[in-house]
Amino acid sequence: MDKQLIQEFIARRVAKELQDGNVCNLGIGLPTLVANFVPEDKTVWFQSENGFVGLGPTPTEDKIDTYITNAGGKPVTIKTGGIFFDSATSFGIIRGGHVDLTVLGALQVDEEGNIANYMIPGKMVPGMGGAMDLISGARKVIVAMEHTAKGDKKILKACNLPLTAAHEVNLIVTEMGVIEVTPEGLVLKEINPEFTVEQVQEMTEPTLIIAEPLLQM
Amino acid sequence: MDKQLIQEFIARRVAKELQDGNVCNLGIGLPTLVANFVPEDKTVWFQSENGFVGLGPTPTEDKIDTYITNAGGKPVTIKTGGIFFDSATSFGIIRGGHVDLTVLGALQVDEEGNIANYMIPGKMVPGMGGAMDLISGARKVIVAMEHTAKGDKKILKACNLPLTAAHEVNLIVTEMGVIEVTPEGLVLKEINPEFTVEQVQEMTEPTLIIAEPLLQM
Amino acid sequence: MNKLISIQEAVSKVKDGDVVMIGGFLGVGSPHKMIDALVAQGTKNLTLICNDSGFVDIGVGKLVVNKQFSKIIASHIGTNKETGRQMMEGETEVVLTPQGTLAEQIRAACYGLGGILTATGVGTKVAEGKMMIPVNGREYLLELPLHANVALIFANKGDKYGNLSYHGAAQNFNSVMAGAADITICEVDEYSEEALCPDRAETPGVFVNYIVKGKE
Amino acid sequence: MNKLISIQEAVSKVKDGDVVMIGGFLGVGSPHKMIDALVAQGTKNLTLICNDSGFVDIGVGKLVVNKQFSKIIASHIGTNKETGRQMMEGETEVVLTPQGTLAEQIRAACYGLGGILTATGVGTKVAEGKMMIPVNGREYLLELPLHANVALIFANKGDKYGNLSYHGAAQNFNSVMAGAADITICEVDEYSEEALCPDRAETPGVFVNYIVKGKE
Repeated sequence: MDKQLIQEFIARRVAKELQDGNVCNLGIGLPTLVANFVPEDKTVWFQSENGFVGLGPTPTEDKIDTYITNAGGKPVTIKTGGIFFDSATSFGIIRGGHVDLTVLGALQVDEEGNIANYMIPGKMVPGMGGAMDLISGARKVIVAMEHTAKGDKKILKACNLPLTAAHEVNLIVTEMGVIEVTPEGLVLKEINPEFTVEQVQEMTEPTLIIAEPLLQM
Repeated sequence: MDKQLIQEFIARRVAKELQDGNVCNLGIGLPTLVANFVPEDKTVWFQSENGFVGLGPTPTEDKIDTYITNAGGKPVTIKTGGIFFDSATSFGIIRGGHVDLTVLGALQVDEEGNIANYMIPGKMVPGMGGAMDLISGARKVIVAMEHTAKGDKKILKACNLPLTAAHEVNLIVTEMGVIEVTPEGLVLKEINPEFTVEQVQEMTEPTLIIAEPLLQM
Repeated sequence: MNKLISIQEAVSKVKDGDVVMIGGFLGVGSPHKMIDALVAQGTKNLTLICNDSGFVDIGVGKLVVNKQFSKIIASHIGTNKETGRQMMEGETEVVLTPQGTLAEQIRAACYGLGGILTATGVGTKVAEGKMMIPVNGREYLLELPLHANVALIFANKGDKYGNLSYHGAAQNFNSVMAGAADITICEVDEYSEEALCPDRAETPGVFVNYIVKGKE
Repeated sequence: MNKLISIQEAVSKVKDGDVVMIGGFLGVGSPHKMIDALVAQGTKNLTLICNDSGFVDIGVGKLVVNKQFSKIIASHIGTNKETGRQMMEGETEVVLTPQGTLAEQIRAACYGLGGILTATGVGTKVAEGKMMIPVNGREYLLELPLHANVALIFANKGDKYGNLSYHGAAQNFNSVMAGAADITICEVDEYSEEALCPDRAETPGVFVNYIVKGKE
């Protein structure tokens, strides 16, 4: 699979986690693609941390409202039933557990559910934005990422980059499989049939617990 | 003077403390009368802790809106330029120092600026409502009260009733005089010419510092 | 996605022993129809979180008279003699809290804060047993979040998505309580199938689980 | 009582060495005219409190490029390479703060709170040097208020009393910053001599000292 297909494959699988009525916040990059795969029978509300619930698709050129933008500053729309609010309310929603699900990318995740996704020491640090709040506050945290970075493992025994949050990740979805973070360790619950369990394990630092039955992704 | 005249006399003097543009919160009873004596050349905004700035007079029967009420639940009006908000904002305004002036009654005040005005042990305690917030949060706290209660002193060396707030009172206005709370003690700044300094001191427990010049109320 | 339910269904979500937040200020902006239905339902041993305890015949005061609370957390109970009687005779536990602290405690529960530091109550009985934390040379009380099982609130208008808007002083504790409970139910004077204006509605539907019609 | 002043007069209130809060989110809902005037005024050694540092040619980013800040407190600086360069080369101190924490810290200053407890940042670099306070078995960070000398904010509409209302996502940090500084100045797209509707305006004029017209 090429990069785009891999990302769509991951996003499509993440979208299956969405429940009807869920409030969901998607990180930039790959996680944003999840919005394209919401099941038709489900209403999902996307939250935009710059101040609204009901994030809708990009408008056509003639429908652009310069004050209706997403957290990346790009023009978007608001769905019927959505509502705008200030940053304090926006993060009250996030930190108070009113976001059912957040989907984010990561540099590293570990078997304790720790996540590092905002800085590499020595490199320019862009800042955590709303990521720390989202990971600490959302009811369910899903990491959606490619399983490795240029061959380097990203799912580790212990993150060695500065953490964005400790013990908060619930699920990891990659092109190889779906891994749940449990008190016993990482449980491989689903596998992409293009790979073997051994191949997934080889690309994962901690020893995976293999769910029985192990489902196909 | 009968009770009503005494109260109006006190309220009229308190009103002289109002500056143009001030945001002011008046407690129930005597303090409420201050609104009747706002100098005509000054705009003063009265805050109602149940959720608005711009408290206006009682409406005529046909203009009553059951949702526009004061902190006592009675129908009032909102002035042009006023605005409604929730209780958190209302107390943000109070606690954040955005109320320039609060005027309250008291059971006791002392020379340290302590005030007791919400409970008498053994008696039914109605609760502090917003009084503790107002006294702690307002920039200037004025106690407006009759100098004594049935002959008992109310201005004491140290309050013996449970405090509403410690070290917060700035000014005490009674029918006998105007007393400022200073680090050196209570300073009698103005006196009602119907009384002598000796008479005021007799009705006041701590020794008063007499301002020079001592002005007439 | 329609959040509209009946008043009966709404109050049936309140169970014996629950902590219940109820909006309103001396009955103004209270969810009166839900209060009446809760009186009829007779659910007992409730803990009330409310600005005040209303009047004997208005607002939450009716629930006090019906002896449905074992504990009341409020800033003021002076307008309802029955609350005072129950407190003095030890029938009901009453916790008196400064109004602004109460608002922040409720908001903290909704907003996921572990608590807030306030100067209100320092040096008074309110400070007893609470942690004092000095910040920049001033002492503050640590006040903890107040969370409920069910919040019964009121709004003048609400849409089927749960977005709410208010008129006059009806907002008071209602918008603060929305989202501070496991279940938030809002009674509205005016219910709309159409969405409220996203710029002008005050309370996001995210904080509201159910809507009931207060005027039929 | 009219709070309307000129843009020149507005930015003249910002002095060398001041702490300045500026509203907006990646330039959306920023007070652009006041920012341009502050660039022209050239006031230096400012501390910026803002969600982000904008872009090199949009929003507060222009002030960064003009080297007017000695310190920047923001949640994100990744969209402005000049901020990163100044940080890496030690020219400007940058304090990165989680966005929700930043909002609460600013609100705490406006609301007179001594601080707030948050779980955000626990177990990360953000927690370094901060007081940890356990509440009901969970650890929280104590985050302190962020106050400024001047807050420069934006609203879509404002009246002569200083009441403000917003459209779309322009509200962001603007309504949070109103009142969190000694002086709050709001730039509006639409200025009204008539009072905004008291039910529908979002920011009370109490929090706003001055209004400037952003569109002439």
